[in-house]
Amino acid sequence: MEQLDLGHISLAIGFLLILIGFWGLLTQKNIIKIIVAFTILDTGINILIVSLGYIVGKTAPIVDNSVEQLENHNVVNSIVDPVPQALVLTAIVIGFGVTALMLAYAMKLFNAKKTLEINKFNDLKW
Amino acid sequence: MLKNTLIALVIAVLAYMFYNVYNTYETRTSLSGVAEYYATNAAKEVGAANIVTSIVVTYRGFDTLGEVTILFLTASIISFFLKLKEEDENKSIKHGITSELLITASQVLVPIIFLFGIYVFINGHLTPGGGFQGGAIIATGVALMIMANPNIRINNHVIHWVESISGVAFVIVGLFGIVLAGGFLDNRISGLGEFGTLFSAGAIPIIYSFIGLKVGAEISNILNKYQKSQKEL
Amino acid sequence: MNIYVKLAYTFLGLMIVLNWGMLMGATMRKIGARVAGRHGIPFKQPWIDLFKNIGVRTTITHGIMYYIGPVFRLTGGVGLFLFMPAVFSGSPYGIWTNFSFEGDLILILYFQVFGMLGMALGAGEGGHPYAAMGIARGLAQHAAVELPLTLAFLSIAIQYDTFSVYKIVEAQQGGFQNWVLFTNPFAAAAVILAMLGALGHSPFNLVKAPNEILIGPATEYEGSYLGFMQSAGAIIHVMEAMLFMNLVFGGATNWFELILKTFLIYFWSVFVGIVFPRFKIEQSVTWFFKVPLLLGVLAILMYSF
Amino acid sequence: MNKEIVFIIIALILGIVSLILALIAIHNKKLSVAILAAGVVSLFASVLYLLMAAPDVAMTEAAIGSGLSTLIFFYVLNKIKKSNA
Amino acid sequence: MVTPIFIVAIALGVGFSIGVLNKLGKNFTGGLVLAAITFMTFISYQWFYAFTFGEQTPTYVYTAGFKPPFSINLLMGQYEAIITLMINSIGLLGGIYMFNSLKERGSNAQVVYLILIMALNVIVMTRDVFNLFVFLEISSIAIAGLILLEKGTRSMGAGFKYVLATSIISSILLIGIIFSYFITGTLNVDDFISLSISTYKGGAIVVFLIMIAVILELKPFPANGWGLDVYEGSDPGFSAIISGASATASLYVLYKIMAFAGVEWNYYISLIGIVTFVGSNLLGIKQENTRRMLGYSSIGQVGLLMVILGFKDILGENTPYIFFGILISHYLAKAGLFWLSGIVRAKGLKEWAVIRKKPFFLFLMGTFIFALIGFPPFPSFFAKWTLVMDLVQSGNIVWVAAILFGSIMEAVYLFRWFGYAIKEENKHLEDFKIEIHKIIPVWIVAIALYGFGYFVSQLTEVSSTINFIPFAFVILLFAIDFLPIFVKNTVAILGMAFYFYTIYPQLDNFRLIFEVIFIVGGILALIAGYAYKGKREGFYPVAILMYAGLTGIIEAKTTLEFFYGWELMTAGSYFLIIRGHRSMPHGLSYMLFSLGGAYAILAAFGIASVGQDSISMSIINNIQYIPTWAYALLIVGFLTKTASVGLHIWLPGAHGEAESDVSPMVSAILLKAGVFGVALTLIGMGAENNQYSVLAYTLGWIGAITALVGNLMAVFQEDAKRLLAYSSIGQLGYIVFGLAMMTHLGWLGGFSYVINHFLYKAILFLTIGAVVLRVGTHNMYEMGGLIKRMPLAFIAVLIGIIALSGVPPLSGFTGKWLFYNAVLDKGWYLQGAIMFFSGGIAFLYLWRLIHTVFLGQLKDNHRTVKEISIWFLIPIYTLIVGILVYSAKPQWILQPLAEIIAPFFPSNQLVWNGGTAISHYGNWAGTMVMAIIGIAFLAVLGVQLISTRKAHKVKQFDITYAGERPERPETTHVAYNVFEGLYKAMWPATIPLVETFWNKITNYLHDTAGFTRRIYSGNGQAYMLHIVFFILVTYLVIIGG
Repeated sequence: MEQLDLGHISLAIGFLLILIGFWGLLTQKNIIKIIVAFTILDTGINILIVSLGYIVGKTAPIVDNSVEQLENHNVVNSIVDPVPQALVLTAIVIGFGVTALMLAYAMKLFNAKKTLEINKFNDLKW
Repeated sequence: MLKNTLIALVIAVLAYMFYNVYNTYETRTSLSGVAEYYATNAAKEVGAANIVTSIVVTYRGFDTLGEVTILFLTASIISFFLKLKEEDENKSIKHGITSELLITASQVLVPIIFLFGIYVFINGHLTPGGGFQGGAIIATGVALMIMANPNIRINNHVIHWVESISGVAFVIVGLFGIVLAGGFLDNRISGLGEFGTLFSAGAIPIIYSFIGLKVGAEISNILNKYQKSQKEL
Repeated sequence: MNIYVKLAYTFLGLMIVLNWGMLMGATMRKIGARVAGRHGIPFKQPWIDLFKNIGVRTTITHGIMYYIGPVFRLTGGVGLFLFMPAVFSGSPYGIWTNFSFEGDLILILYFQVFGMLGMALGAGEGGHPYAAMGIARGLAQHAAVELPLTLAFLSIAIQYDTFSVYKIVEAQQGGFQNWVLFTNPFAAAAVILAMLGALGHSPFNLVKAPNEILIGPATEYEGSYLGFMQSAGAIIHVMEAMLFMNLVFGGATNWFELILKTFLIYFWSVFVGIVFPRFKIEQSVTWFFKVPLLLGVLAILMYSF
Repeated sequence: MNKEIVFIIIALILGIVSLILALIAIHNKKLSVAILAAGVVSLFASVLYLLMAAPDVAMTEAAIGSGLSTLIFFYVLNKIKKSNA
Repeated sequence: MVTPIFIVAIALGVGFSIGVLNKLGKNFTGGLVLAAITFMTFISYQWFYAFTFGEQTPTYVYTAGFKPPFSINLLMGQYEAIITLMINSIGLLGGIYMFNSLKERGSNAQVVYLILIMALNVIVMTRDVFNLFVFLEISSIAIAGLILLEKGTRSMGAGFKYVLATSIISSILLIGIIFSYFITGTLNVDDFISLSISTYKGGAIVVFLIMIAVILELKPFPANGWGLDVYEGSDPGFSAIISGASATASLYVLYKIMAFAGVEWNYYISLIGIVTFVGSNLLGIKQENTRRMLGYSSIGQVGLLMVILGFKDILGENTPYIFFGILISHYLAKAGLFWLSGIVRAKGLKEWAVIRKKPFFLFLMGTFIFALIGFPPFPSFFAKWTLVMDLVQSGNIVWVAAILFGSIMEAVYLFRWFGYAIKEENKHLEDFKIEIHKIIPVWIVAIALYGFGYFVSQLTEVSSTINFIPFAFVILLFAIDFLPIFVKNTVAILGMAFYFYTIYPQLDNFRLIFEVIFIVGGILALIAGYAYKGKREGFYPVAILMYAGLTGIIEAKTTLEFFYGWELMTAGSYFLIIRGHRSMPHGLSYMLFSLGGAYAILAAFGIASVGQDSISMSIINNIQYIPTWAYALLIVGFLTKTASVGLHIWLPGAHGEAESDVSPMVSAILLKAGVFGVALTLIGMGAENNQYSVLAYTLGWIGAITALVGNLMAVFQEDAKRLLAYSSIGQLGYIVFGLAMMTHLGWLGGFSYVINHFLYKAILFLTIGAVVLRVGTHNMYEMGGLIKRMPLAFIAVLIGIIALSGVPPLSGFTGKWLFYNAVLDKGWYLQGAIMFFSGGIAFLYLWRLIHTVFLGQLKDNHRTVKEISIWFLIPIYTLIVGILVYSAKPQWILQPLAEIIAPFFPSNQLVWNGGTAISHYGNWAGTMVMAIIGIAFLAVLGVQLISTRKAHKVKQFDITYAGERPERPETTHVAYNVFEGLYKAMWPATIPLVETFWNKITNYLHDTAGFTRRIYSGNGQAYMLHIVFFILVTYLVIIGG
């Protein structure tokens, strides 16, 4: 039971979501489904990032207005790691950008061939 | 089916690899490395109560600039990718009118949502949330507007102006950092102010506001483009 | 020796060879005819032909190459004689060694071609299609014959460690047991077989093909050109035989020996020719690439290890 | 009950449900269900972030990951359906 | 100094403001974008300048005013300066090139382009891994957007595949980055280095994730189908940016990551690199689509650069020199080619024939292709040379072999393409229009390539010794190419003569012989050029290029100079050969064999330099490391040029189809370069007392068989020039055989053949070439009787064939006589017999040549042809004088030759007694023999003149067989298939075993490529699977199960 803490659990969830995402990316023929799989993959990674910053029993990295906390360096001992949180913010936005772009592609590809089957778009090969 | 078996095998090996990665994880009990430094000094140096914000806007402000750029890029690409021909825009198909309720609700809600969004990014250095969250909230408001009335013509100019000016301002504030403080995107171009108040943490509220506006505008722009593409045949 | 005396002896030797060549040619034709149950030509026939040809009044020319073709041919024959030691007398500068001290076996081998080349080109300008055909066949057969011959000659040269024909003859003196025929039997055998081709009698006489297409490359020539060709042919026949004699059969120490040996060598080819019918060119090429070539290679291998 | 243990239980439930939802998202034939399921996975993730003391992230994920992304998905789906019709 | 942060600030400032400024019009925004990139270029340029010419030290730029690792910092060091300068300048040129296509897509596209360039800059400079991730994403998204500049489904499909692939890659990268933070508590690259991250628990796997993602960005084979589609599908202007700027930035990221990845990664990076290089070049040979082919080439080049990075510890301080040498060439050349492909708008390779009549386009294309392959004077040449040297010296010969193999594969498809452009039929193709803003960038990169070539050569001590004067002369001739032929020919001849005058005192006798053949022979061949009319565009630069190379190998004091000259010569002769009609396939095979040979030589030079401090040419005299292999490689390399059996199949076509005055250049002159090399090698092997007798023995057999095969094949040719070409093969076999004997007599024979072959083969090729010019056919059976119309030509050929066949008294006999003495001396009897037999066969084709061309019946359509041009007769008769002098006084030439050879081969020399040469085996009095034969000939002629004094000339058909006037070629003078009988007997010997062998190899390679490339199924999902597969396989190999 040593590993049954929040960090490990969410890390495992993250990895499993990533695997499901990969599975979806590699097996689904429908482009929209592939994009869905990608968002799941992305969510998995984000969970991964956050859980790596998690420390059991610590609070969010926001300093109380109380000055003593500042003075006594208690902050160090009372908050979770803020860095992964900062990173994951960026990652989420990037993921959104990529998803939006993929969806734009999906729409245009559908317009071009009236299908969403990814293996129909193999004009370029070999 | 053979192919799926193969893929299952691949995923299994991938899982094995990730398992090895997973095994490097050990439960953390304390902060280390740069996090420790941030926890100790961020509040003092940057003056923001929300350490995440101080990292996002100042310490790793350059990343944030990149992030804004990504949204900007996506919006730009989508806008030339999904571009409608001029004539289409004029004789676009009318969507059916959505229910009265939604329209009324949106009329009430949208200003509140906008205000909330602005609140979120202005207080980014104090409370959870900030430019991105605020921007996203504003965009949600825009989305609601569009949903309520699909025929609404979001004024492109406004979006573009907001987007451009906030973006340029972001860069310029960043450049001020070089001149007035320690480097590009340094927030200490003005006094840090009193810790924990709205007007504190140097330029963070300003920068985060610009970020919020820009993100809001960019996402709205993306949504708008998608919305317009609905009219396309 | 005074150069003029040398020239005189050389000229005399050349005349002997010319006449012996004509006589030998007539003899062989006679023998061939008798075997076939015909009466054959009189022995004087070659001389009659020669004088008649030279005496012909009208001569024509197709052009410069046609004109000097016979000259090349005859020069080739004469040159061969000049570079060949005829009668061994114990000194490379002897009376009948001609100018053989200026060159060696390699010179003779390559100079053989000189006459052929002239004849080929001369006949070629004549424009007769069969001339070209004959030359093509002749060259093809020549190339095939050369291979075993060269191997054998090389073997002999290795054996005596020299290319000098004179020295080879010198080394074979002192009894027939010293002849290459016995000291280097493989080389000798290769030569004996391959020289059938070199002498160009049946079965290897498609080049001349007397009955079917007149007389091969010489078709276009008449008059004194033909006379020249004829003389050259006579000389060259003797010279070929003489080459084999020098290299394989111990050379000659006097003219009688020379005449006897060249006759026998020549007769060998006529003898074979009487027995066998004519080969097609591909047949003769293939034939030379079989037994004679094998013998030649054996002759070389003997000295290679 | 300890706060940690509550968190763990919630996280486990969230995790299992979101894994199931993720599989649904991948394997369901209906695109709209798939998109919604993915959106819910994202929403659950933001709850998870809250548990892990990351309110900033939770907000962002909720707004962008589950909100706006899903919205765009539906725009596209809608468009595709219209063209098909 | 402007801080590099302004690169970002300017780009984003301009970018963000365009949303407002786009009201001012797309031209304005486009101009603004270009101005921004110009400013960015200026920033990196001033840093570059400060680093290169000043004392600038690497400078960190801190953002946010905090020290790293707490904030993100950028580093501007020397490499960063160079690479950002490269990125920005190509970005600027690309921006100009794509001005219209960007404009068409609107201000948004312009902004995306600007931001892409900016992002690439940051990728290079940043020292923070997460920041790296963000900007890599920016560049990926921007690329995914700009792929759409090209309209149509294809580009959309490619873009989508690209997005999918990069999103997988960046996921892996992100996982790696976040775990790296977790285990070290920092994100800064410098901290990773100082903490040596790979020693942490789980460090190896974390590094693996980051590393593999960066490697995947470089499109390693075979997980690179998406990259290929992008190259094919996007706007060519943009492909240039991906291939150049983007790949360069990624490579630099790899370099950065390698700093903390641990040395064990170096090996794997090299391994992946070499697999990519060889794999993609192999697949490239199957490509028919230009852009896709260029994509394969780009990926291959990046693979090569990965190999170099992997070897950076072994290459040591040479690494930057090698890396940037190859990078710059690839970078500029590939950009140039992609841009050209955008201008020409030809998809299939064959459609490139549309530029056939456009010399400037051909010049540009040639420049780029030669730069890619690594020909001098381009930077890649020096880099590749150094690379091979260093790799061999560190014992990595297998790597060298793989690199060279990949290079040859690359040459296969690039030169095939070039051949199509030069030679393919282009009547049905539509012309294209040239936009000025598109062609200018192409010219700039081309000129930059030459400039960098010179610059790079001046960087190291050894390469700065290279003599650029001949090359400058080439450039001069190119510059005056618009002038009439007369002027150019005169300039060329005078230039060569002057050069010879200045150079000859510096040469020893051994080299002087070859220099005379090369330069004086070259001048003689050039004189024939006066016979041509018009401008003969492009002829003179390439001819002089070949001569520049030839004199280069003669003058070479170092192996680098030698190889430099060798490659110039190859390039020049390739162009000369490919000028001929129908010579495209032969030009290609010539180029490939030459390159193969050149690479063998290169590898051998590398081996030779092991354990020796210098690279002076003398090192091949004392090879210490695996000397037998080194000499074997050298010999094989040189034998490709002498067209020895097995390596000869390029020659007949190349020489046979070349122009009339080019054939003697490439036959009589060029082949001697190979002989020169073989001679140098054999001297190096230690002359008489050599320990490599196996090599020499093998070489002897090769020479003998070559002589036989060459001569035999010549017999069965119907084409006069091919006949001569095969004859050249045979004659070169004689020379090789002579040299291989490694005795005084053998070498004397070989060298006398060198001179002889030069004389008579020049005569024959010039004459036959001139005849061909008059009668307009190569086929001998279509000629005949030409002695009537061209007696002077006939005499020339007659003398030529007598000399060639070795019939006394002309000079050919000298060589034969020496050979047989040498054979006896050496004891190589069987080989000697084969040589003799080949000589006998030579008569066959020589007779055929002279008979079927000049004798027999004159054809009706030739009744009015004129004697060959005076400009051909002048050099021909000059050479004939040479032959006659040589024949009459062989000692004049043989004695000096013997003096040259004596130091190497002192024993068993010839003794000269006046004009008589005396060997141990026999003697030969050249002068006397000539006199005797001459007198006999004159005497007989005198008799004939008397007896036939009344001879009258008759008409052509006044022959014995006049009744049948033959009409068909088979009957007229029996010229067609003359040696039918011989063929029936000897056909097994004419089976083209060698050709079949090479064809099989070619087919095998093609089949492999054709089969392998099917993995690129075009399905984006399959590409993702490849990527995952690649990751896993690499994982299992490197980290283990």
